[in-house]
Amino acid sequence: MTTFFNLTLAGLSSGAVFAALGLSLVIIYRATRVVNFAQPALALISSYVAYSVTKGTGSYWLGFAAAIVVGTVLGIAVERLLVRPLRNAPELSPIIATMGLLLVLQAVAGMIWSNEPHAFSYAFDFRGRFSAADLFAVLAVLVTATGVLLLFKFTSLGLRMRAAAFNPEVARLLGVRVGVMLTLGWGLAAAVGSLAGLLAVPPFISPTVLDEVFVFALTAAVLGGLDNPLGTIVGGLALGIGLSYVAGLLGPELVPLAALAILVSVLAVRPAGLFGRATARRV
Amino acid sequence: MLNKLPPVVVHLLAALGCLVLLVLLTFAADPFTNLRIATVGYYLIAVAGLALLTGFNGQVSLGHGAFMFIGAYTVALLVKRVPAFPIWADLLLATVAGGVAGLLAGAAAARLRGPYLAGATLALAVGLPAVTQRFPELLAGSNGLSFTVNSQPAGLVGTIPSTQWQAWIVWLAVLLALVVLANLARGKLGRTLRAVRDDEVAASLAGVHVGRTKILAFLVSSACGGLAGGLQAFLLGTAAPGSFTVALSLSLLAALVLGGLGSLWGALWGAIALVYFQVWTDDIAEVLSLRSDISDNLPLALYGVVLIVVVLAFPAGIQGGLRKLWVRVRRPVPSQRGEAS
Amino acid sequence: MSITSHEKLLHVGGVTVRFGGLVALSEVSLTIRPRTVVGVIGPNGAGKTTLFNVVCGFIRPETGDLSWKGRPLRKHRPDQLAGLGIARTLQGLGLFGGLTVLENVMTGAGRLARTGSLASLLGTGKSARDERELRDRSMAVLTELDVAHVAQLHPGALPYGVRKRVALARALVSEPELLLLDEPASGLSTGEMDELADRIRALTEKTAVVLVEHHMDLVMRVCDEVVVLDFGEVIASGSPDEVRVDPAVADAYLGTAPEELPSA
Amino acid sequence: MLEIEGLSAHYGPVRALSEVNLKVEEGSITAILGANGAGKTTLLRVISGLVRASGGRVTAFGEDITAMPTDRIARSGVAHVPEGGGVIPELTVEENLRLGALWRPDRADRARALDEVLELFPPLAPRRSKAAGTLSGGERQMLAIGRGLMGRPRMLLLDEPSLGLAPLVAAKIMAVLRDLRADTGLTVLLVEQNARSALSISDYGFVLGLGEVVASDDAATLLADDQLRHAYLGF
Amino acid sequence: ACGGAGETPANNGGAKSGEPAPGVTDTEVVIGSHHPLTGPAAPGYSKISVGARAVYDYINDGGGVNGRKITYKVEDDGYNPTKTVEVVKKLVLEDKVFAIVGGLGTPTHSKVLDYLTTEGVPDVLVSSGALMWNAPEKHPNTFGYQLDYTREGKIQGKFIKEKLAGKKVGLLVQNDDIGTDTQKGLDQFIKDQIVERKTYDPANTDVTPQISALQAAGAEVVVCECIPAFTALTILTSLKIGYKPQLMVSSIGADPATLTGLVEQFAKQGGTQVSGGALLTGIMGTRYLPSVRGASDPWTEFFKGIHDKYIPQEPFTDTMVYGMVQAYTFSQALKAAGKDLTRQKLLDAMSSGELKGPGLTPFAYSKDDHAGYTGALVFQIAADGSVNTLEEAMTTDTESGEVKAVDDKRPTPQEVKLVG
Ligand SMILES: Nc1ncnc2c1ncn2[C@@H]1O[C@H](COP(=O)(O)OP(=O)(O)OP(=O)(O)O)[C@@H](O)[C@H]1O
Ligand SMILES: Nc1ncnc2c1ncn2[C@@H]1O[C@H](COP(=O)(O)OP(=O)(O)OP(=O)(O)O)[C@@H](O)[C@H]1O
Ligand SMILES: [Mg+2]
Ligand SMILES: [Mg+2]
Repeated sequence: MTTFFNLTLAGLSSGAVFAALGLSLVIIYRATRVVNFAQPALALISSYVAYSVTKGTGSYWLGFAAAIVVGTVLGIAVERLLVRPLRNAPELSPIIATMGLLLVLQAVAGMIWSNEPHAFSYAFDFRGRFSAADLFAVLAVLVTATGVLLLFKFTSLGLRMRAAAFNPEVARLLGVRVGVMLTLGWGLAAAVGSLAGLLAVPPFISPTVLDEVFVFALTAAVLGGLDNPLGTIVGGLALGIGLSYVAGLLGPELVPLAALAILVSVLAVRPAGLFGRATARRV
Repeated sequence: MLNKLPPVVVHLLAALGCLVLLVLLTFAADPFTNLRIATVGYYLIAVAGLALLTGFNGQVSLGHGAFMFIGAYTVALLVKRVPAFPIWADLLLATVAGGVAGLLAGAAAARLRGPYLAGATLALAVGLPAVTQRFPELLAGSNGLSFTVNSQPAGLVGTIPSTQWQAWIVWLAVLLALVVLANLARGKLGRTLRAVRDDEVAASLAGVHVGRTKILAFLVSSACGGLAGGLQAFLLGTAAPGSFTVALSLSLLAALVLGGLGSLWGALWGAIALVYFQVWTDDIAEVLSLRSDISDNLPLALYGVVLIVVVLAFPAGIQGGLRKLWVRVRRPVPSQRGEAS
Repeated sequence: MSITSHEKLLHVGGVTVRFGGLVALSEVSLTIRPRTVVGVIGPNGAGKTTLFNVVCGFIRPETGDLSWKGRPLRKHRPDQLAGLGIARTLQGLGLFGGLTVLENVMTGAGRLARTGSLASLLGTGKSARDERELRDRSMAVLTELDVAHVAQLHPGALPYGVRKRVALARALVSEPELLLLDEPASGLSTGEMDELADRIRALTEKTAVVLVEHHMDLVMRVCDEVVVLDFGEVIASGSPDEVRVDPAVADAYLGTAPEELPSA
Repeated sequence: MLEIEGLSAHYGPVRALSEVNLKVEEGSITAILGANGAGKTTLLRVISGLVRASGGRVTAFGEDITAMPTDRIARSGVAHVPEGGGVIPELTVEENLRLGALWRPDRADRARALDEVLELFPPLAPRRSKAAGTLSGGERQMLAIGRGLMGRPRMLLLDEPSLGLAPLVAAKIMAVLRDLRADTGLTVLLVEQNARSALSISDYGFVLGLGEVVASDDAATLLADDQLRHAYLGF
Repeated sequence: ACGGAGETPANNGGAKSGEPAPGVTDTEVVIGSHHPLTGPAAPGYSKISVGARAVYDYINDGGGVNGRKITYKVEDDGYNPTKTVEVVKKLVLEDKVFAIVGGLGTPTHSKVLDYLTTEGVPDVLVSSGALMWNAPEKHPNTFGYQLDYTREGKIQGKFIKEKLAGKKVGLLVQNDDIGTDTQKGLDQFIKDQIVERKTYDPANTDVTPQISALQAAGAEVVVCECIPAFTALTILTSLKIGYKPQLMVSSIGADPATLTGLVEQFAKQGGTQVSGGALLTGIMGTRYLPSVRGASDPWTEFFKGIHDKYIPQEPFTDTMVYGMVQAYTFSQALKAAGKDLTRQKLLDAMSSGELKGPGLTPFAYSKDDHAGYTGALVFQIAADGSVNTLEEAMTTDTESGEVKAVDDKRPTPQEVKLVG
């Protein structure tokens, strides 16, 4: 029983991280219909910045702020320089371009900070089954997700962002500054992604630390329905807890297989994820 | 005149021509270049299979490495456990195993679209190699299997280097598979695949069983993946989970896009690019002799830059660029094919 | 096996369809006899396209049944219709953008192909002959519809009217016994509409047609019988002339402003 | 109001418009007619900036808008209801409508406009919170036109608005346009296949043929010109 | 047409004496290796070749070995066996290396074993503790380097049985041959003391479930056969869940310098106000090489000198020393092979049994034994970050042989000087 309880708590905190990174994927997907493979690399760079700033100043929160700022700027730059020129290209082009960017940024991180791991601190005390750091992660993710949900669902800015993503041409005809919306979307997503990075990276940072988290984050986003921030949160937490059970009760080597099994069985019943709905009628 | 022959004959003749050229090429090349020629071969068939699935049928797979995984382990197990089987039988079974896996994956994926399919296939690429951990006795866990395939006829041992022989075998298998793919691409099935990609509703009204077509695309494409994995195992004598990472699956897709979607030629350019970009970036990094943190990471960075630049500069891939060039050269002579048929 | 032996080609009996709380079709019955043209008209959202979707198997009705040539159609799938001899055009265009016009039409002729997928994979001589035959037949239909000159082009850049004809060609090439046309005249010029009317009439030598249309002059000109839907219910049916003077129809659909009344 | 001088447009090597000159008076309804592929849609797309002119000039409200970005043109009061409606199927009906007026600062008036449009097209009201993708073809067209009206535009560009609409609704739209012109001084540029019904509410008409203006005159004169009708309008 | 085809005869041609060996000229000898320099496996390993290169630079600056400068080519295989095969074939066929030295990793290097055997390429000082490198019959050219996991398990098992008698032992091992081989050794001594066995997957950095299970089983000693990152994760996870077992870490993951770098930042949050490696205090481990934190050792001094001269910007860690010892050992073998260098002579020098150097225990090398280091000492990390020896170096075999004290004398750097 306590094992079960402990596994649930452990799953909750890792699930929060999946959810956060998944959320940033969802925001970009909503904003530009692109699955951003460079997202873990953006989060990585901003986490490294946090590492350096914290090391230099001794303040975790200065590093935290620097990471969010740098992440946002990076996200905006990527949209402007890489994604925008590809807006008329075939649908796979942005995927490949962001993959290329992932490689470049990981390599750059290795060049600057070396491929060897460094210690990276938690925001709060990490001791305890459900520590202050865990609580912070879960709360930060919930608050961010609620904010994003409100933004998309109830504000006109959110509506404009969605319209720009679904059909840029029509959005333009309706007076929406599509370029600004897309940039905003990427900036926001990168900020959330940086937050996710800061939560996911501890205790050690190295260029590939976010790879695994990214796969699970994408799984969580797909699980919840890529169009739905709420779904991603639920998907992330469910995945985190599910995988924690598998790792604890069956063996850690089964985790990737279990993620596959969970995803396939959910998609078999709901092809657009738990919370996704097939909006358009087909005929 | 050539038009009157059944496509299979045309394609077989073309394949034969290619094989002859290749054999000549292998004599001109040193043993290591022959290894690279063979490597291009198995990547080609993997990318060509993906071209069918993603380019023709519009199903994006981020997990094609999983089918190579299956093919490689099939060959590895057969070589180790049933050494009596000739290598062509092993390769055939690897193809079949890949196809069967594709059938299952396709059936599960038939209702998925766009990023949902991408996510599910990515999970496949991550999840499937983990089975080696579950059956360590059979599949040797994370160490994987290593073995040697002695397929070279006794008469040839010593006369030609083994890599040259291997290049022949690989390309023979690849060209045979390409003949099938070319038949398919040119014929009714290719048309059906593209129709389903463009509009599922209209396709079903035209009598196309959409689900079955998508599964078929998966099947053929992953059979190619299985063959590619089998050839890799044959060539390198290894089957280990560490070879079939997400990075492999993604680089297959990258090769496809770089080469150009929607044509088998694109797969060839993509496969060549996949092999040689890495060689070039490694060489450049080596020449520069920098601090280890920088030189270790430089090939990766350069490879990423190449991906970005090519996608930005040639949105339709290398084949698209070549075609544009071709059209420009041919402009003065208008095509007559429309009227002829 | 002559079609005339079946008095009823298609029968729709008491079909009801609901989307959530919305009743899209309620107890709709309809019979299509061979070589007749039946018009289905009604206000926007009356359920006309939904009716087609039920016939095609895209939507399973809550209640009601369907039969084709006296045999019940149960749990049929859209792709089986072509095999039965039913073809349909879509309210949009539904052309395959990545295929040439000729390939678009050839796709529609799938049911006439005799060789299977395996033969196509192996690229046998038989499948090549089959392809040639398909190509010839498709070209013939394109020629008949005056669009043979664009056979090698992709439909994306073609004028709307031409694309409409390509869509029609794709439906006709399989030589269906029943053709379901969903707003074939929308976007056509008056001249093209006349041409369409003649073509539909000519079709009735072999084929029955169900026509969903908002252009009343076309409906009145070509239909043998007209069924009027409103809020998912059949509110009138009969010959064009009967329907035209039906006050319920005028109220719900045609309106009474004299300048807008179509002149036949 | 709207002045077009020597306007040309190309799609790659295909010339869709050549040297088009056209003038639209403020508060008038102008019909643009012509056969399939004549360039009507292209003309509207050039005006709203979706297609860049390869020559010539477009002036609206006394301002040169030839090179202005589409969204700015829209915010200056030009509403374009594109061919086929262009509703966003993933958004709800209400969201689609709200999008039409988002650039206007007056929040209260935006709400008022929403009510007016829902009143104008009764079938939309009960479907407010449904995804636009579930609408029938005609309902989508209503939604598109309604969305165009949401912004209370000064100029309305309508590309085949009656496509897929029941006769009663089509007639009603024509009547609404007439009323709006009378009440608010709205300027309308109306592209229609159905030349007769378009001309019946228009003040002026231009006939395009193969990308050029082949005729232009008062609507009534065009209607009466039998030769022109046969050659270009097909009735 | 390049006439290279004839140069790679199918069987051990390179090892025939008399012919000039590939990669060897009067002034140069080219050697190659494969390491994960990038990718998920790079952390922990990417600095080994940096250390090795510094040693070769030092030797080359001193005139090389027997007048030949050593050219050291390291290929990045990303720990991907397919790439390993490709890069090793490239090294052999294109770069024509004389030998492969210190190829890294069990899953990777095992895939080129047959190939190198067939081609007759010396394959020495393999960087892995697996048992398969010691197969002189099948792979006459291959020599191990590292202490193998079974021997290490035996030494740890014996130590626990004697010094931590009666305590409940939990096991955390990597889920590959590291785990199975270690168990073989441990079980000879403490099978009945072990109350729980858990594995971790290097791809999954969350070890909370495993550590929790060890805690639940009441293990007082945790034997951690983990790579450095996972040793550190074990320490931090135990701290997180309030679990304080005695850790016994194997040599692959017990580098105190690396561990300190990884965990010291968490000491503050750990509640201990002591600086440095407070979290490491009391941890026990085994090692067979001189330690950068150990009591002053002439070899450590020596390597520190090379480090400070050639790679001062890199941290000086046990991992780096690992590569330096490897390079130095190879250079010693090269020297012993003589001026008239052939592949066979190198192999003869390796199996002569004369190779003695920086390591704390002897190599097993002989005509019919190609295993590397044969034993280790047990140490404990003190509060100030230094390490104390708890038990002097012991040596043993992979079977059921005795674990006994090392009686060989270690030569000093001066005694086996290669330069100057
Ligand atoms: N998938 C669906 N989900 C929800 N409502 C639907 C769906 N399909 C159709 N409807 C609703 O059912 C009603 C009937 O739609 P249908 O498309 O059959 O109308 P129609 O008669 O073809 O109209 P039109 O003439 O405008 O094309 C409409 O009100 C539409 O909103
Ligand atoms: N995206 C495009 N690419 C290439 N050619 C195009 C494109 N769009 C339109 N054209 C061509 O430009 C010409 C004018 O087209 P346009 O759509 O403006 O005509 P239209 O008068 O609106 O016709 P319709 O009545 O069919 O809507 C046509 O010849 C058409 O084929
Ligand atoms: Mg309809
Ligand atoms: Mg138009």
